[in-house]
Amino acid sequence: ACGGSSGGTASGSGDGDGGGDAAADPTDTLSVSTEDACAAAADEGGVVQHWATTDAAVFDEMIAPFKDAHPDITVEYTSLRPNDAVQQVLTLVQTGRDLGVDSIAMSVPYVGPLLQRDLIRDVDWALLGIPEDQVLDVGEEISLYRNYRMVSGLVYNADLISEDELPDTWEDLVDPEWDGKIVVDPRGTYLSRLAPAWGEDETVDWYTRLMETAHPLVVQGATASLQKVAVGEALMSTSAHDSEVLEQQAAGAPLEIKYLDLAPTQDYYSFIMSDAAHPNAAACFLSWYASDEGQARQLEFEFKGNETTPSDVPDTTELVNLETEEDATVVAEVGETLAGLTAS
Amino acid sequence: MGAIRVEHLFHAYDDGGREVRAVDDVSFDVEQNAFYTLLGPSGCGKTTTLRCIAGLEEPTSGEIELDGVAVVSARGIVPTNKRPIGMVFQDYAVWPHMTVAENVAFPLKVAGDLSGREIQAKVMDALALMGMEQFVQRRATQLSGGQQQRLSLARALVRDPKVLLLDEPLSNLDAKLREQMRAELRQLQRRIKVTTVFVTHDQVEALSMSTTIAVMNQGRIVQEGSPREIYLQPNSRFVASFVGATNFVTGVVDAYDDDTRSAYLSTPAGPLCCRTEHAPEVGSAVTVAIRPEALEIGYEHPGRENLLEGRVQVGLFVGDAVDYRVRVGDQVFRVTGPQRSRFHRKDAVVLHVPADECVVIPDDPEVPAGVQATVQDQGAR
Amino acid sequence: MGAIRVEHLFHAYDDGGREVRAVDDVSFDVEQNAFYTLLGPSGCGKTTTLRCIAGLEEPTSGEIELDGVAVVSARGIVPTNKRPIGMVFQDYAVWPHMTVAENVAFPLKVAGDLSGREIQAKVMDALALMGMEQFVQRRATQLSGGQQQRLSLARALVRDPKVLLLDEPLSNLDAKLREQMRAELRQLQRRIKVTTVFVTHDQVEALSMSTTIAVMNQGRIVQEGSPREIYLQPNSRFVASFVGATNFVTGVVDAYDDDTRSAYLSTPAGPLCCRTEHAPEVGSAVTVAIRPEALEIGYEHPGRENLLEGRVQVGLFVGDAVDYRVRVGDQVFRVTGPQRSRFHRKDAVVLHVPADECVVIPDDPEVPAGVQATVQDQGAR
Amino acid sequence: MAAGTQAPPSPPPPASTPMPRVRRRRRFGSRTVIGGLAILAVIYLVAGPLLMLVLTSFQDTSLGLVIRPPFPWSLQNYVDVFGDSGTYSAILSTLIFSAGSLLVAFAVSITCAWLVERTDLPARNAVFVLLVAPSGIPALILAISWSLLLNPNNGLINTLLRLPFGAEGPGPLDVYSLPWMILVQGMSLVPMTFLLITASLRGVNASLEEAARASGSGFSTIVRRITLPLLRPALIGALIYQFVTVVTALDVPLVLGLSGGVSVLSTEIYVASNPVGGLPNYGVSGTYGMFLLAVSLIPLLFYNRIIGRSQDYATITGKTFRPKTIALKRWKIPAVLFCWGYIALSFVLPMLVLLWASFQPYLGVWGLDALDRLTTAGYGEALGGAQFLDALRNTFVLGVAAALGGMVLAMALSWVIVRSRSRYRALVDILAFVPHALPGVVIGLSTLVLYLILPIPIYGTIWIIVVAMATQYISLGTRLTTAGIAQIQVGLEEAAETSGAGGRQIWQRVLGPLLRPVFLNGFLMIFLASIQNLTLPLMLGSNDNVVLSTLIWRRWDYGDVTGAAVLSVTMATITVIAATLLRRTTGTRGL
Ligand SMILES: Nc1ncnc2c1ncn2[C@@H]1O[C@H](COP(=O)(O)OP(=O)(O)OP(=O)(O)O)[C@@H](O)[C@H]1O
Ligand SMILES: Nc1ncnc2c1ncn2[C@@H]1O[C@H](COP(=O)(O)OP(=O)(O)OP(=O)(O)O)[C@@H](O)[C@H]1O
Ligand SMILES: [Mg+2]
Ligand SMILES: [Mg+2]
Repeated sequence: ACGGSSGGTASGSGDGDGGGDAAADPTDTLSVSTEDACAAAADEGGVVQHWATTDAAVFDEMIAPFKDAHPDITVEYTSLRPNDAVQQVLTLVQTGRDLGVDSIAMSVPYVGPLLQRDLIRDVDWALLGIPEDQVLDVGEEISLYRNYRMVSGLVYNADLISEDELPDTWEDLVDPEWDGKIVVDPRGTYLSRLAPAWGEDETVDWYTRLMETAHPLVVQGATASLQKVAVGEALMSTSAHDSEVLEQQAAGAPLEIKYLDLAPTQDYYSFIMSDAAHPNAAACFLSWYASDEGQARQLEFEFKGNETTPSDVPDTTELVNLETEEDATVVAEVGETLAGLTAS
Repeated sequence: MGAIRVEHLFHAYDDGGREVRAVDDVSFDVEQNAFYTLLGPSGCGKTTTLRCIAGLEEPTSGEIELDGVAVVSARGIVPTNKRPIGMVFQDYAVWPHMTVAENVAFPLKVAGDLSGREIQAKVMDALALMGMEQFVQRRATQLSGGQQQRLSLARALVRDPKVLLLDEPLSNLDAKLREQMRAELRQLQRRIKVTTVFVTHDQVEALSMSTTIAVMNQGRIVQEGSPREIYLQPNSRFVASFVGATNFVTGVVDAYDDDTRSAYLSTPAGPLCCRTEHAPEVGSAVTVAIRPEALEIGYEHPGRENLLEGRVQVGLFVGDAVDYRVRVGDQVFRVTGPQRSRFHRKDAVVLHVPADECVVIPDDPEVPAGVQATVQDQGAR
Repeated sequence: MGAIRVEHLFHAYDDGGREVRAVDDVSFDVEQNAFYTLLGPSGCGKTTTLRCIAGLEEPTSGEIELDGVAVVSARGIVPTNKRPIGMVFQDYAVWPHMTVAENVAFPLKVAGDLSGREIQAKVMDALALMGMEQFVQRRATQLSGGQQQRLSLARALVRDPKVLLLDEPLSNLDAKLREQMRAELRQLQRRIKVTTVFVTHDQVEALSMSTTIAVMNQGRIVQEGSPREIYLQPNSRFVASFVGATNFVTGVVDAYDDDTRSAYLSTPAGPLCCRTEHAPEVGSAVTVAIRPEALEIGYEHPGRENLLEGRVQVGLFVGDAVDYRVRVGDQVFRVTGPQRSRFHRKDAVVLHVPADECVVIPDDPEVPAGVQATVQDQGAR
Repeated sequence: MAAGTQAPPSPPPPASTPMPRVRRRRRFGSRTVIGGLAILAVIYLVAGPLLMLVLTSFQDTSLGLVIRPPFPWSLQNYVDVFGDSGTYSAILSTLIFSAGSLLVAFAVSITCAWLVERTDLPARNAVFVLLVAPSGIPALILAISWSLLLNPNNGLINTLLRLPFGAEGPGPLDVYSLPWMILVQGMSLVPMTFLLITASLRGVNASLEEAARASGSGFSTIVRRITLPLLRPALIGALIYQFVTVVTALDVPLVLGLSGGVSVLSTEIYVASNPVGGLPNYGVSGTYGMFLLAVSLIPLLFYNRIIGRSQDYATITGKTFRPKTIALKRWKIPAVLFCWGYIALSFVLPMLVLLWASFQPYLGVWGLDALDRLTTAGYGEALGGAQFLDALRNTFVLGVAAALGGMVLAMALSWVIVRSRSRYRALVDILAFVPHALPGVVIGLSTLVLYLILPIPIYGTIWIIVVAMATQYISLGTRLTTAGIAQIQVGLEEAAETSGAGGRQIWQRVLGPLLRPVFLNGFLMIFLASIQNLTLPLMLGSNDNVVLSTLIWRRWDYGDVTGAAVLSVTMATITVIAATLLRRTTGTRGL
């Protein structure tokens, strides 16, 4: 099965008409075991091209064990933001050029345009040793594999406030006591994820009250928001995940995270392109990435874990996952509304 | 065949929609090695004509030939840098970012056919000619006005052009230097045999240097001729008054004597006898031009003819002469008196003019009536 | 007390480390309402002196008083805009971004004490005076050179300054207009009673307009006096040669007659009799200056004294006269002949000069030997 | 009447012959050829992005941008942008914000430019360099420095101000407010504005100012009525350019404005075009670009009428051009205080914060115990790897190549714009301005598409970023060069022509040297702008063309504040060095 599939993809890559005919065959699933994939990788030139957001130097160090184990496979890594990655793939496809990428990691909402054009290849992830709970079915017969899962909570400066003084629920956050002490993101990226649990109206209503009562600082991006907390300009940030806190802690910053009643999660998934020139190499690489060793390295270098139910999240906290199309739509709509409320 | 041929040249500037006709049907030929002068009042289009010859303005219409090559014709226009010219600009146009030597070396450097040593030598020659050797290394912006103009002249001459175009190259020089440069420029022009078009508003320059003079007014050539022709036989009031100061007297012809070729006139200033080739009609009104230097001034005069009696209004000492204004009847005459003469204000004097010096001006069909009136105004001031 | 007092003025430019002494100990007083002229060759420091008076250059040392107020003194310097001056620049300096009317209105607007209507009226008056009415709305850059200069003059006059500073205001006008402006400027100056310092390199301008002339050379005033003094009694070769063309003859004094105040000399050109007040030492060598117009040219002459025999080299027609070069012995004389004279090349002629016209030049202690040499070189060219 | 010889042209003389007009073939001089090539080049560079802009704004981009048929045509973007009341409510605050920042920027820039170029201000070159230096600190970092210094809760300056009074609570200064936004944005506009103006100020002929002085006007009148009007081409060019800059500026409004409840058009658009997850809404950005383009067209046409009368501003003439240094005398000390005060505020303070951050393992609460944490580890880490050296080399190549290409093209284009008598020259100028109004993503995308289609193998290399950057900043270059050429009297070119010089030689020996200050300023501007630009390198990025700006962004995104600070310090250092080197070559007075 492996030989046939790799040949099929190779011939399909030159055509490039919107990723149309070659990849359209829904039965063309990459079903290959880790060993076979790694063995076939050499036939493909021993190269895998992978795109993700991680800093190139960090990534390089992180995958050192894989390189040791597979000296015949070179990982060509490119650091690209998901949106740039998607648009570059689309442009490459539309101009009929080689993709130059075999696998990409990004969060679900970005995947849509790629799915729409059949650019993602179905993979039998189980064969690559990936647990079922890390596989997400999207669209018909296409599944993605989860790279890591991050959990949102309330990040605070442990030098300035103790965990007990902090609110326990999101509702408690709406309090004049926290006037000017909370950080929110202008795009509504983080808080809109409460919507699958609360529903659209309630989320918007809550956010409106938060804005009026607590006059939060509006800061874009996790790093900047944590920075505000670290220097003490704000007490707590709503726009960060556990992994980012770990990052800061590694540098020595006195930041901690407290999970409230709801903890939205943010998942990153990896997939192999339909027109990938080196599907087997990619499969071999992703298989390593999902292995215990790969996951440990990821946690060490990127501070990102992949537990479906992270162990440090208390039982009182309910995880809010984003797994259905409806949920995604709700989150997007609420996000737009929240953003509008912030920027006016 | 002339070295420069200009035919039916027109040039109009656009002055915010309104058309300013700076050159209005100008045609002339310049002989090989001639020194051709465009003389005229400020704003008459001299510079514009010159710029058309240089190719800096594209004429509205007309044809120009330089050294046998049609540079402006129906077939096309030869760009300035391909024309064999050297030019001195009215506003110098020295390059502020170069030294004096670099300015002069420029035309040679762009030609590119001389070695550095040769260029150096030619530059020094050209500068020496202009008495500018001591400024070689000075920046062009550190020169006085006259020095800049001399620099500009050196730059135009350095590449031995076929046609030299000069736009008032002497106007900023001091009188002494100007006179000297006048002679030198003319000698130089003869020596290096370069056909020259010279623009000036200075009649002395024009008269003393030119082979041919074209007097321009309002974009047209109103008279063309040798210096003597222009000065002694002006064809119009305009030319007479522009080329040297002139007194105009209008009178009525009483009689004409064919033998002596003399016309007898009655004028407000008294009877006048004028020598003239073209017999004027008896009874017609004519204008007579009398140069200030043709009038002899004295308390009395032995002769009986052509005597004008008047009173001195003012005398201005101008060095080699005294410039008197003498009122005769209603008219004020300019009279050039001897250097040491000392007639005073209100002195009663007698002016005498030889009949030969009374120039009867023919009716000038080319100059419109308006202009003549204007000139008259000027004279009357 | 004069309206302008300049005392021990020095000004040096820095020419890349080397010091250029543009003004070198200049002192003078200008009477109220006088017309004071600085006359000198290009680069002699006229403009620099004027700029010091205007306050545009800070003198290296010296004192300046304007209208009774010390504007440059040990106590401080009054800035230009606080000095009661009007100035015309050699390079016009008309503002290219304004129209003609705006340029002239500027000084009035800045003063701010007139209404718009009054300004309008004054601007039109000033422009009319310069014959520039028809250009009111034109942009300053669309004017010809001469027109720009007239504009600049109008701008300087419009605010009725106490002191008018003119830097060659007529040099770009055509001869006709220049002559007219010369008279008008002088009349105007008398009428509005404005003390004027006038810079020029044109001797005719200087002689005809000034109450006092200061002849400058190499940053110094070498002679100061009335126009007649300057022209008729030059105190040095330099002045004689700069203020009008001059022939110099060096000779040895044979005798001096106290009664007739005549010196008898032997010169290379022949014996000469000169009238002079200061008896020269018998046996000493002296220089005699003879103006070209003092020499009478003819094939023969009835007199017996002061006759020079020579041959015509060249004759240049200059309109009101013919400018001859006549070789007498080793020396070439410039002679102004009558307009209609037609002596030809190689003609043998006799020159006569009245004893009164032979000016014996005193030794000039002020001008260093070097300068004299230079002037001599120039003359010899 | 005095000037009678110059009788008025009307009524025309009776004998007047009707003036024939002929059209002739002009033989092209090489200057025209150079101009023609420049026009072709700018069309080549700009046509793609322009097409892309139209394409983007009129299609549904929710599934990415479609660049080949069938196109998902849609007017939805226009409905979204112009149908949103938020757009209109933001316009007013945008206008106030822009006008305020421009006022600050121009007041400071003109004053300093004048002091540096025209007076005997001590240490002029240092002032020049340090005024330009803040542009070396990434805008994001700069805005964050300001919030660190001035935030009302625990901003360092606020804390210090509160100290003597023992006051509690927020304030007294609130950086999250419109006045401070204006001030900070204004300061961030200063370096480019200053560079846009200085070169022209150098070319003002002193005798024009002297004439005004002799006409009785004092200093301020001369500046107001003579100097500034003469600089009109440069000032208006800079104003139009910086207006678009400030309207599209995002960093300051985002970092300072939203917290203070001040929202401007750019934040509005940013939020609208960056939905929660998913692709950015390119369509909205494109539509916004169309709007900006339309808005800037009117002042551009006006500007071209001014340039059309370029001889009105020609102050570098071939006649007694005297560049002259004005002695400040008793104003020297106030001038020095002003310049250095401003430098302290705009550069030294934020730079100190940056340095502080670069020597801390993480940026924590201000305090003495932070001193114990001082470490140089950040430097070793951020500057150690091969990646840094690659990025440094790429940054250098990018800056120099984009600046060189951009400026050469800009000079040739400006020559056409200023000197040509063609009616279409306004079109050329607009074409050259277009890239500035385009959103970076549009230029990035179109460049990407173009070099994926054309057989020019620069995709994935640093050169594709160079091309995109040159496209983006051609407008910046032409603002400067157009004003610069307008200052040069055409007679200086004509004199070269009559000396036998062809187009190449005129450029090489006359225009080039006269434009040297302009060229160097422009070079510096494009160099600095390109090494700062983040959008294009991120979009066109690959493994092989990492530059410093992307490296900083990645460090920051990765949460490594120290690393980002270290790299920012590097960037600022490069800026200072580049500015110093270029200033050296123009520093001497005169042309
Ligand atoms: N760019 C221009 N736009 C409009 N009119 C112009 C322009 N240049 C010149 N003129 C006008 O054209 C006419 C002729 O100008 P030109 O420069 O040829 O005069 P000129 O004879 O050289 O005068 P001058 O002796 O004062 O230099 C003048 O009336 C002048 O005002
Ligand atoms: N900025 C300067 N730097 C150095 N030398 C200068 C500068 N300006 C003028 N000079 C020199 O100073 C001397 C006097 O110049 P100034 O302009 O006063 O002469 P001028 O008498 O007005 O001459 P002109 O009649 O040619 O205008 C000249 O030798 C000139 O070269
Ligand atoms: Mg002219
Ligand atoms: Mg001068």
